[in-house]
Amino acid sequence: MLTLEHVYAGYGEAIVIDDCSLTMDEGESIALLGRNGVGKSSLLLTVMGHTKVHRGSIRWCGQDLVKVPQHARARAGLGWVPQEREIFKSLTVEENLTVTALPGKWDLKSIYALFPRLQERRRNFGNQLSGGEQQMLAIGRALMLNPKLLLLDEPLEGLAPVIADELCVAIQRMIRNEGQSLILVEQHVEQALCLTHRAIVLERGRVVHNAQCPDLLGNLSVLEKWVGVRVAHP
Amino acid sequence: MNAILQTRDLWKAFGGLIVTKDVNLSLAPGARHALIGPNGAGKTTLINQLTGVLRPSSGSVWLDGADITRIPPNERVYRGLSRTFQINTLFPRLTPLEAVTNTICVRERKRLNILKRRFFGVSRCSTLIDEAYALLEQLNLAQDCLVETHTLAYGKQRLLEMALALATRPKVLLLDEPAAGVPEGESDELFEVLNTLPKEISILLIEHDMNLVFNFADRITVLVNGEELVTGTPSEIADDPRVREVYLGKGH
Amino acid sequence: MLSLLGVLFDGLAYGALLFVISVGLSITLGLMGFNNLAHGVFAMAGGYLLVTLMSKAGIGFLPALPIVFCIVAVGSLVLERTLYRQLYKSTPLDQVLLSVGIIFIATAGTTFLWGPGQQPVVIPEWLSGQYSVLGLDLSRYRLFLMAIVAGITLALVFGLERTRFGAKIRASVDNQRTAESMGIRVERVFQMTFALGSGLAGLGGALGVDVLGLDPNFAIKYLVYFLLVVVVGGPGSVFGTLLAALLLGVADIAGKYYVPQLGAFIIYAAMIFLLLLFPHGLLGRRKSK
Amino acid sequence: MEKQRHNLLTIVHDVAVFLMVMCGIVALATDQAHAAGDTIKVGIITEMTGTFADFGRHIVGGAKAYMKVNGDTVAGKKVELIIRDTTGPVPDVAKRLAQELIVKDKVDFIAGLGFTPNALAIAPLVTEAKKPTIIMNAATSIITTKSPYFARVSMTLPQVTEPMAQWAFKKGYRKIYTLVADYGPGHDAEAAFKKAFTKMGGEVIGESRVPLKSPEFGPYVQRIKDAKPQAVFAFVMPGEMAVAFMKTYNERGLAKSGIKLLSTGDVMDDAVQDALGDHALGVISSHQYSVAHKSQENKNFLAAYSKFDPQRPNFMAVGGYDGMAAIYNVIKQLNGKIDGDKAMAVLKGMKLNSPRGPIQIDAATRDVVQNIYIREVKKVDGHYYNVEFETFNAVKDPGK
Amino acid sequence: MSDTLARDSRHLTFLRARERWKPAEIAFWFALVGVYFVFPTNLIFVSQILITGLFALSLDMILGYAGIVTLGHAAFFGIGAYAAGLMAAHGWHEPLSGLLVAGLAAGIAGYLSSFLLSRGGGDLTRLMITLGIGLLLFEVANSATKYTGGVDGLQGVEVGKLFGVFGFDLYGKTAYAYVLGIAFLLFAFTRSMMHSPYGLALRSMRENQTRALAIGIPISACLTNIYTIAAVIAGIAGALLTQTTQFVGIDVLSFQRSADLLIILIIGGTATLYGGFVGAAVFMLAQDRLSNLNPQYWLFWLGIILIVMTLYLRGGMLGGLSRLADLYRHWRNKERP
Repeated sequence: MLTLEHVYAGYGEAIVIDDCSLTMDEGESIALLGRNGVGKSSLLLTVMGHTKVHRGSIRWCGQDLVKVPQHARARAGLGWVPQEREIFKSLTVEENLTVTALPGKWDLKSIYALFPRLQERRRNFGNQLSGGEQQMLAIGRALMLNPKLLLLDEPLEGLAPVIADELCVAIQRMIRNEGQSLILVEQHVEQALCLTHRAIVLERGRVVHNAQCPDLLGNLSVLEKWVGVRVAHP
Repeated sequence: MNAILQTRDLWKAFGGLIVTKDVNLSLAPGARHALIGPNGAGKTTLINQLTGVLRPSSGSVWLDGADITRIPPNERVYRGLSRTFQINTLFPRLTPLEAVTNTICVRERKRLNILKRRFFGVSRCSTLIDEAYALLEQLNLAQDCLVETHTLAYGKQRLLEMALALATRPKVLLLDEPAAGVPEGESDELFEVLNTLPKEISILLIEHDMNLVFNFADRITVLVNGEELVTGTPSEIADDPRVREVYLGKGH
Repeated sequence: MLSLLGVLFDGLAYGALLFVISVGLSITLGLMGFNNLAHGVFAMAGGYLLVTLMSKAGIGFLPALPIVFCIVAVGSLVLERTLYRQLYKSTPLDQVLLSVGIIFIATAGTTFLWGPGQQPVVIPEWLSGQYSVLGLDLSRYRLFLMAIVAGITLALVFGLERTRFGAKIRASVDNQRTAESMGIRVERVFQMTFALGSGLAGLGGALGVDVLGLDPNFAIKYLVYFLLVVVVGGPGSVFGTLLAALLLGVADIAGKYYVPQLGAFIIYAAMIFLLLLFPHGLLGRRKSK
Repeated sequence: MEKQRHNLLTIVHDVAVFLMVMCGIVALATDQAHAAGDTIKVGIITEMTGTFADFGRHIVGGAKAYMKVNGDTVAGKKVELIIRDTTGPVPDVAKRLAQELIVKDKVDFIAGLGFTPNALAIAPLVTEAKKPTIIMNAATSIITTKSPYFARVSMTLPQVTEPMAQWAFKKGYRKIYTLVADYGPGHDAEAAFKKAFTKMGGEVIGESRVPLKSPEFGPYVQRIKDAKPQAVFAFVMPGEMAVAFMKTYNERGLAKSGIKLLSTGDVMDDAVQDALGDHALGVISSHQYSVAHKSQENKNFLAAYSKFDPQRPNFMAVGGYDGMAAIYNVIKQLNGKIDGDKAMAVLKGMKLNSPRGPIQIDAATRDVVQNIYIREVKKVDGHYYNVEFETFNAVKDPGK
Repeated sequence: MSDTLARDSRHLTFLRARERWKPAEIAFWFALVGVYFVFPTNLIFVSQILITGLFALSLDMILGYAGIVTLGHAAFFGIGAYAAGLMAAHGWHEPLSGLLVAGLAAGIAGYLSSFLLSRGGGDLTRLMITLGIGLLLFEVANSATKYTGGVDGLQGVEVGKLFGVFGFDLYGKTAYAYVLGIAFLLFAFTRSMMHSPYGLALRSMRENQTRALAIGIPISACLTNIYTIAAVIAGIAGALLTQTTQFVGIDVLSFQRSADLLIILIIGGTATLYGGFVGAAVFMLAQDRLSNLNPQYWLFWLGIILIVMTLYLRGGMLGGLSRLADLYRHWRNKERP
């Protein structure tokens, strides 16, 4: 469904995605791991067209994605949940959900069923929400596009554990019950691994490890090398 | 205490949002100190309070034994506190030579007489220009010092970031992700330069690249949610379970 | 007491006029961030259209107003496509220069077509004169203006706050990048916004003819007033523009009534004072990335 | 390599600057004086663009109308107009234009001058160059005292204001409020009216000065209404200021509450009458010219003017017309040999049959002496006119 | 690169070359001297171009070098013009001291008003504040008819002989020499300042304020400083206009003058030192020529020029030309690999 081949991308002259290749199929869910600043978010931004692609190709459902204008990517089936959530602050919760909605199985009702809190606060403005609610809203907003692929950028970051758990359940439901394809960027490695099928580890803008999640969960020391604080050499 | 740079109970809140919580940072002279932490931990806000762009809600910042909390940013530079930026913050239409010479002239402004400062061409300050050139040479920028900055390769621009900070002759240097955005091939030059920085300069390094942090720093502070989680030597930090939790997620 | 009320009414009515001619600029400047000094050109186009429609086509004052709005809005799209769009990402200075160029061309063009003189406009009988309410004389046209302002404010607020298109505008302004990624064609939205702002300018120009007069220099003559209201109000905020217009209107009228010696100074002094107090405008929104 | 590149860049840059200078020089050179033949050149300095483009349009239209009626040749010489644009009351430009007309174009007469500062600024120049200069519009009293080579065919403000005050007193008005635009001419009108009116025993019970850039007359008119005078004397700039004032005056029902509006003819400008529409009906004004003036000369003028301009002319156009008449007269008398002092001698005491009626240039002050008419705005055949109903004969400028 | 000495001095040579007067610059000023002899009938026009150019140079200092957009710069021009005019009208006829006083008066006004600008707010807020100050000042001059003559202008300005020897004549010869001399002196002053360490600091400030602050440049003090100097020069330009015209019209304070000036500078090119002079020449010549051809509609052509300029010739005349030079350079490099 999505294929990246030797992509070099970045902001202006700065290169943050450095020769990155990966493939994913429909129905698959991938955890994108790696330390801060290795280019995980930038990879999602690249898929959404917000970086400058210097070289390489990105194909999406058989079409060359680099040439697709940014606004058409949502219609093409990409749903993005930005890291900073980027809720439209002068729109109400409900407007945030409906303003860009596309027809499909996800509608207001099913979103409210997934996140009952949003229904309670549907008249509130984006900037009046707590962090967790904003996160739910950002996910809900992306789901309302009925995307073939959902890109989640650190959805659990900075949330209280209770809320994070609630979100995890929701994400799990999407994957297990709805068969939603998604890429999950996450700092909380273990949780991410429990949720998704496959994991990819990024280091300095390139893929350095690629494995099925259960395998990795059984062998965390591999992860320690790429994700942990300790460094391989003394 | 003979710390060169110190914060005392530094606290900063934007409205209800607390971004810096009782931070007590202390750099010994000649220190190689790294500041790490997940995204949104408040590292940039902390830097901005150190350089004076933001004023803390409470607490104080001390440089070389003097309270500089209420001193404007440019005066802090004059007193020896200098920084680099995570995203290149340069003078695109100045040549590196002009940019560094400018920095040195600003530093020496009180020693230049008014004629030299105001009415004679820059080229009259030949000793200062020589110093600028020497510095550029030291940072491998001499070859490119006469073209406009915006035409330089990205890695070279990162080096110029460093050159501008060094040209102020800092006592304390704040390096904000010096390797950010530098592609693999160009980063060696940068690390080399970092390792040759003179020992008299104390350095506070903010960096995500753990290779760099653990190779470079003798002390590390981990910042989480605006709070100092732990400070220690690299090996202490690597073994600290709380740090592992922050970086690897819970359940470890 | 009566004179105080009278002054207050006059001030509010004057504010209403300022609002009508400026609100379109508030939208293009505040929402789209384009320094369109040629706002007055669209207002002037509105005025001349009204005069022409009424005298040549024999259309009445009231039915002419919506026609003016539509024609100016559509006409502005042509300019948006050919000229404005190319400078969306440019420096303010370039935008200023472009719009000044447009002003010059419009001024010369209007002189060529209509001559340099004042254009007569005859407002219908039922709008001229005054109502006397409890000893207070209220101008009918001013009342009409105030009603229109209330209408425009409500329509704008409703349009911006309650419709999907309004939500798209707000989303695009809040965060262009995310809006784009959620499938909003920001470019198209801005085009419509531009047309809306220009259409409102045209409408304001048409409504203002009776009070402000109309000649080829209209665009440059009242430029200062448009900018004054919009900048003080905080670009992009309909309520801010309304508040600023009413505040400046009342200050100006009250000043001229009670201290006529200072007549010309008050509005400028009030502007400088307000801008020093509120550098981003009364209800200004800071642009997010 | 680097150095070479840099050098090249500077050389190209230098060449560019140099070319620019050359272009400038060529541009300067292109307008060196045209070969002078058997022509008399009249340089008209007036406003052709900007807010006051109307001034130039009328003045030039009037001048051309005179040439249309009387032919462009006089005493065997062809008369040529050279029109220069001051863009508005910008004295430094006016002075430069006058200097260029004198030294480069070598004109025989200077004419036009819509604004007082423009006229004042060129006074020393025309004195030094001894160029007869016909003021076709500017209306401040002192202008003619600033150069012995100035002669005026337009009017002065006190000249038209005083008859208004006299008429008002005669009609029984005793309490009058004055409202003027807050600029030099406004202040002059205010002073002239007040002086004449109080001398006779009337009383000015209130004065207002309105800023030039004020679209809103509400508070000023309200003050008048509150002061309850018998009449209000108003002097504002013609154009949108007059329109705005009239509208507010009517809207607030001052006419209905019996407050009569008196004004000078500048405010009741013929050219904007139709823009004023019904608002101006019944306004009394004093002035030297009305389009509705009944005379053969005026008919000729109107017929000729309509060839250049579909819109109505006004007193400025008549100024242009009479100014050309004066110039033609001088050329005739001097038989085509123009000399500054002789020309001035001819101008002094010259009598002309103008579209406005008989006028004369005062031999002592070189200022115009003319009939001032009291008029009322009436609707005739669907158009609005200042209809004259009383005449003050041969009024001199009382300011001197 | 074996010769260390040659390599080491290369950077110094580079900086010196930047500061040296280029042949074209010298030609520029000599050409202006030449105008005196070649076009004796155009001297007033050229001196007015020079005055406007000088005025534009002062705007360039704050717009081009310090990055402040202003629409009220005529305020300082006007203050200078009136200061010189009032002195001359009240018995002090010596021209040079008139210039000094005018510069001083404008400088004080500039210094005081600079504090209104250092407040927060964006370009637009600054634009409106400067505009407001300009308009207020205009109204003051208009109302104070007793002192300024209001819209009729200040009369009785009599300027004495320059150095007690050269009177101001009809052909404007003395005026031209006087204006050219003063313009050159002030230009040389500005030029040397812009090439000094101070000028370098200003340039860096415009390029990037954040970094300028981070290398220790006291930004607000610098802004106040340059704003004051620019006001002084604008004031002197105003005084020159007064002295050569021997009259002060209220238009010296008008919004029109500020707005035209901005257009002139942008046409010429900002931050180039010569942009103001080139822009003034182009603008005023175009105005003069076009309005002679077709007085009513010359604005139309000016409008076309402005639009074409913003779309295809950013950076003004000089900017466009240097881009042409870039193209040429590019082409040359391709020709000879």
